[in-house]
Amino acid sequence: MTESVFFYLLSGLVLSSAWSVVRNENLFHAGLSLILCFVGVAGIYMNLDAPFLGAMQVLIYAGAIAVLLLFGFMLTHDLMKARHERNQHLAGILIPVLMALLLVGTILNAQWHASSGQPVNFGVASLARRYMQQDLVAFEMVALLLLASLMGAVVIARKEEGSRE
Amino acid sequence: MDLIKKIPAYVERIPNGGILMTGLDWVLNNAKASSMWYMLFGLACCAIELMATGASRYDFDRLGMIFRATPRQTDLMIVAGTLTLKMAPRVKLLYEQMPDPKYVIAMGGCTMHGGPFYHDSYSVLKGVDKIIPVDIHVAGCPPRPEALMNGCIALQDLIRGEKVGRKRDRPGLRHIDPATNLPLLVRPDTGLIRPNQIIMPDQLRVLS
Amino acid sequence: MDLVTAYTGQDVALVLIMLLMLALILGFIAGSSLILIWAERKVAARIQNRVGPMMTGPRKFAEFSMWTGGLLQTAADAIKLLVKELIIPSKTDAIPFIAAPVLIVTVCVTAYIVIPFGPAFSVSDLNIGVVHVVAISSLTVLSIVMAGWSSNSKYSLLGGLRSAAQMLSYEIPLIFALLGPILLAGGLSMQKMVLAQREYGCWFLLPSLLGFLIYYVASIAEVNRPPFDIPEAESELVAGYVSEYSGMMFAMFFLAEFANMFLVCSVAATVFLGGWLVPFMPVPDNPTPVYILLGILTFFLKTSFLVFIMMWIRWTFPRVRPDHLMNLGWKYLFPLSLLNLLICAGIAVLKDVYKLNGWGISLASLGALAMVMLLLQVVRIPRPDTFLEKA
Amino acid sequence: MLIRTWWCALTSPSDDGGALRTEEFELNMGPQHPSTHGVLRMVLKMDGERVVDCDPVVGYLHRSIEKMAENRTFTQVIPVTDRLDYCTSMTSNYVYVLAVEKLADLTPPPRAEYIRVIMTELNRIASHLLWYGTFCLEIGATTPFLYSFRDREKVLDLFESACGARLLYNYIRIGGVGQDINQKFLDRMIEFLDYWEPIIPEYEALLDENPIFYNRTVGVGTVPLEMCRSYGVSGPNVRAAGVAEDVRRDDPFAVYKDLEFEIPTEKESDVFARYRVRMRELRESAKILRQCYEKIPSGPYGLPLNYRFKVPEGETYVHIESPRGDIGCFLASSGGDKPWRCKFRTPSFVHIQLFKKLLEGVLIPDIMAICASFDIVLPETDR
Amino acid sequence: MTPQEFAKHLGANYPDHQFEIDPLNENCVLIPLQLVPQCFELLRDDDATQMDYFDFSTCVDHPPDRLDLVYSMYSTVYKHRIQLKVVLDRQNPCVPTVSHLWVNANWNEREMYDLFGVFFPGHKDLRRLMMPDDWEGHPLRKDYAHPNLVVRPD
Repeated sequence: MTESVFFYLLSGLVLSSAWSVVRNENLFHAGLSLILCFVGVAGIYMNLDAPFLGAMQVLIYAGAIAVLLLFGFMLTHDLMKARHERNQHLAGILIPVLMALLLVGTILNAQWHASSGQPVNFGVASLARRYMQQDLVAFEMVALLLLASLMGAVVIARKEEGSRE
Repeated sequence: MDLIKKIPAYVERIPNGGILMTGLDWVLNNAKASSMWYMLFGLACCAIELMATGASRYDFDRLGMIFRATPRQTDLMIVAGTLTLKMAPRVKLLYEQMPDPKYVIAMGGCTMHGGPFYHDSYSVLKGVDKIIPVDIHVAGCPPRPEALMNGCIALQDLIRGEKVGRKRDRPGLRHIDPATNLPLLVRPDTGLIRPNQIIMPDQLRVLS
Repeated sequence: MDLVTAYTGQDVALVLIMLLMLALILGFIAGSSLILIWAERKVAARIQNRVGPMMTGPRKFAEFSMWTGGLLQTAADAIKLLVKELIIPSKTDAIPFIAAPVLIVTVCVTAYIVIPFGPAFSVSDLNIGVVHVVAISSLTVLSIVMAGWSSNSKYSLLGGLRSAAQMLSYEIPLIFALLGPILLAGGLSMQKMVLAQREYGCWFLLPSLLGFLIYYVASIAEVNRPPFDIPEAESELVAGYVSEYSGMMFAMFFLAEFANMFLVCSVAATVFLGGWLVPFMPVPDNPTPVYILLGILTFFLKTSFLVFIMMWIRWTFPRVRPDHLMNLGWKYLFPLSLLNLLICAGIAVLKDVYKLNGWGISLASLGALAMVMLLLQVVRIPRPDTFLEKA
Repeated sequence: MLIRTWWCALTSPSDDGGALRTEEFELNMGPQHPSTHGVLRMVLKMDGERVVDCDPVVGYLHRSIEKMAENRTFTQVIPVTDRLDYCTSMTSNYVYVLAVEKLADLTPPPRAEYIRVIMTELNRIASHLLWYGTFCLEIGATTPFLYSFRDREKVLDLFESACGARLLYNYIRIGGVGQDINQKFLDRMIEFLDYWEPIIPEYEALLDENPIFYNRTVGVGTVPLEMCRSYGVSGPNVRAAGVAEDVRRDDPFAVYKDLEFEIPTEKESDVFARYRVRMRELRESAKILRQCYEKIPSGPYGLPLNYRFKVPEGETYVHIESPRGDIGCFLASSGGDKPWRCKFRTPSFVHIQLFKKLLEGVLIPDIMAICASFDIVLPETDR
Repeated sequence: MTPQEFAKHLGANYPDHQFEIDPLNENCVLIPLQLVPQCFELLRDDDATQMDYFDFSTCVDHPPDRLDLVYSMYSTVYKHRIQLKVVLDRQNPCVPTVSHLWVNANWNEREMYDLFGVFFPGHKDLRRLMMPDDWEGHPLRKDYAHPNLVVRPD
């Protein structure tokens, strides 16, 4: 019973912080509520007793990506002070409605087969074995992609460094 | 905050409330007294003596006093050295940035009445207590480290004598001068100089 | 546990137990920080041949020896900070300003869950032990950035940005340094780590000595302690991101800094020095109370030894400049931690496939490391006087 | 409409070719600053971590010493010159007294000359120790500060036994010195030197072998020689640029003619070179003190002068070597018993002007290292 | 070079002006006001003198009408030092600046402007150095009076 209580609690947290990310005036607060949202999602993972995934979520999303996002907010020029005008009301309403229809449609007509009862032993070892054996190719592709993005970042930083000296 | 100020009065009426209050006083005062974090406000020669007091032979740390850089975390300001009129607004600003139970030790002759610079000096403020209320004056030019330690111990006794919730009476009383609605800032005993005789840089007037 | 479930349902008991455990950890942290802060001031005084706090605390200890004066000094500091006025400057943006100290203490408390104080004596032995500690402690960066940005002063903003950059860039060597022992232990949970060190025969310090050194240096940077304390560099940034905090909020930052230091040292002790393994005693299977006590004692001895070294380092080294710090972090620690991973992988393979004895392999790896160090001596870093003649 | 907003968001032309445009902001390293060399305020224009422009503001400790000197008799001015540079009040006393003696052409007895040299050299040791402590505090090492102050306390005990005061002595008087020093003082001085000279390598051991220290100081704040010349830099800072310039050698006053000591110089003139020059100067001062111990003659320690003696009309400029550089006193007298005009040429006043050009393009931690390496003291600058 | 040689050297370069030794200070040469920038430039650049080290420049105030301005220079090459004195009128003293020759003359002149009221045309940023910016009057003049200045009874 506590799992469902925690679940509703956490999903409430995630939804409210997501809402505040969108609607918040102050960009810094928006960044913080984004982090709160990530931590909420990590809580849901832990609640579904996948602790490794939850820890990874906290480490990667809340710990690194969101903080770099905050860096971006703080360092760029008067991003905080500028009042962003919000005149795309039409788009603002149209797209969420479409998304909602799509989601509800897929949820309704998907066949939910009940889980087979015995707990799936999804541990870190099986995850690692899967990486190294079945889908090794995908793993290497992701590594290449990350390398490319890293090099891109260095080039941009280097160019900016060069221009000032 | 003012609700807290009323509590001591109510507690006294409970049968042995007095004992409870004195116990609370003892604990709080001893804590405040034995861990005063001072903000070094080193202006001139007394700053060197203050550093010497903080060094190995006479050690401030034995009284539990650590040196904090920002005014926010300090509760004792040691004004060490000659205060000039150009520097006065900054001292006042820093004094106001300190959180509330704050004390001031004015170290050296210059902070009491201008010291050796009382005569023939146009730029020295004759006495720090003209702009901030001072609790302990340490005489000497510069005062010896033992004198400064003695001043700190005297301040600790002053703190131990306080009562929770009572308004603290401070030397260098401040009346409001009706003519210029400037705090009179004159010590009644010396009464040497009235404020309109001293031409303060006008930032000071804005601040005070 | 069963007593509680008798009265209430299964789940409510779980919540109650959790709250009890939380209170226990908070009490432990407060107690250990009190002693740690007092010990730091005494050790610093001893290094600088002056006398640390002497006036507070029981007087008869003070006469006994200089080392035991002023025991209640930190208690006095704490009570005084409680009574101080809390200043929230007007232009600061209040929510993150208040959330920052709260977050940093909660992060510290949650990270203590997995620390194995004794044989079966940890709050809850999650099977993702080490990763849990690292993941949670990556949130401290967030609280420092919040503190820096919201106190709306140039100094604290600079301090906040610098410390965020420092902690982010030192998390990576920290994690990689821990990978070595995880690989040897074959599991993430901390208790399993300690037990693995028992079967392995010797502490994980020997096979991954490089990992231990990198972990130790990276953890000093992670906890913002000198010589890497650029964020609150006294002489430059006027106490960095903490400069706007007063009273109890500052006390939380102060407490969190020491609790983090103890946390990081306890993880180092567990992973590298064999947490509660009493050095020369065979470990009985079902832990007798005597052995549990002995285990807890050795754990505390090892951690406090590491904490003492951190204090010692604090008062001897000058501060590192930010770009040298980043340089050290990325160009030296990170590649070395990869090398350490390689060494541990080699040892693990040797041990599993060829069933060699743990001691032999680790001594061999240490010999190899010594060889490398000798090679490095040839290319010596320029000493000052040689530098001058050359220039 | 949707596409347009999406497209312009992507391709918004930033003005300088896509480089990340950072906004300069002004940092006010205010007069109240934990670094301990007094009330110097530096208005810095920063671009991120680098300094773009620095404007030092002084005057927060202007105590109008020159105005006071005009309203006091010649002997009453001496305690005022004490407060001119409180780290080395002996040297500021000495330069004023030399100017008065040159105007009134009095020659102090030889014993007084030797006592004056002993006192100034002891004061130089105390000032360099103070500098070493605060310099290490700036770099971030807190322990050397405590070690140097522990030994400085011993020097201050010597001063206390000779002239009764720890910091501001009022000891060197016109025509001689305040009180005589007996053999017990000289023995205690030698005892201090024997204890202290083996400790100097200990100071250096703390920092020299330390890679963090010389990463932070080697090659930082280099002052080329012609910049030294045009700014009028003097003392250890110019000796660190490779020039053996010392007033005690170039135009020797008092008994420096018959004492032999050499002038330490370095080549790079960066923060590390200035640190090395001062460390070697400590050893030179100890050597001078030992020579004075043997050569000090006996005899009177001062000329009997009445309290309000008159100085004939005239102007003169005299300068001696203070631990910070070349301190000078321009004295004009109108024949009365009070100086007509007394101007002090102080080294810190000159060295602070260097910061405007030296601190461009420098990181924040280096600002403190460079300022501390010049050993500037604010009362000298503001007088 | 002794002050007399300096006076002869300057007299040779500027024949229509006479330079003599100041009676008060034997190491000082009196120079006329209109020669100030060229004369200093000559002393600095001429390889016979090479005065590359600027000591200080200050004023000596003689109340009724005279305000003397004393410069002091030193040559690190020949190791000789000379003082130069310019006599100004006290009401509105004005001397061309030498801060473009030696950089540390900049603050000396700012201090003289602040404390004596001497105006230096050609000086880049002439503002008060010692006193707060809104201070009236020039304190180091003999006839200066100020409420904060309590004169010491003799």
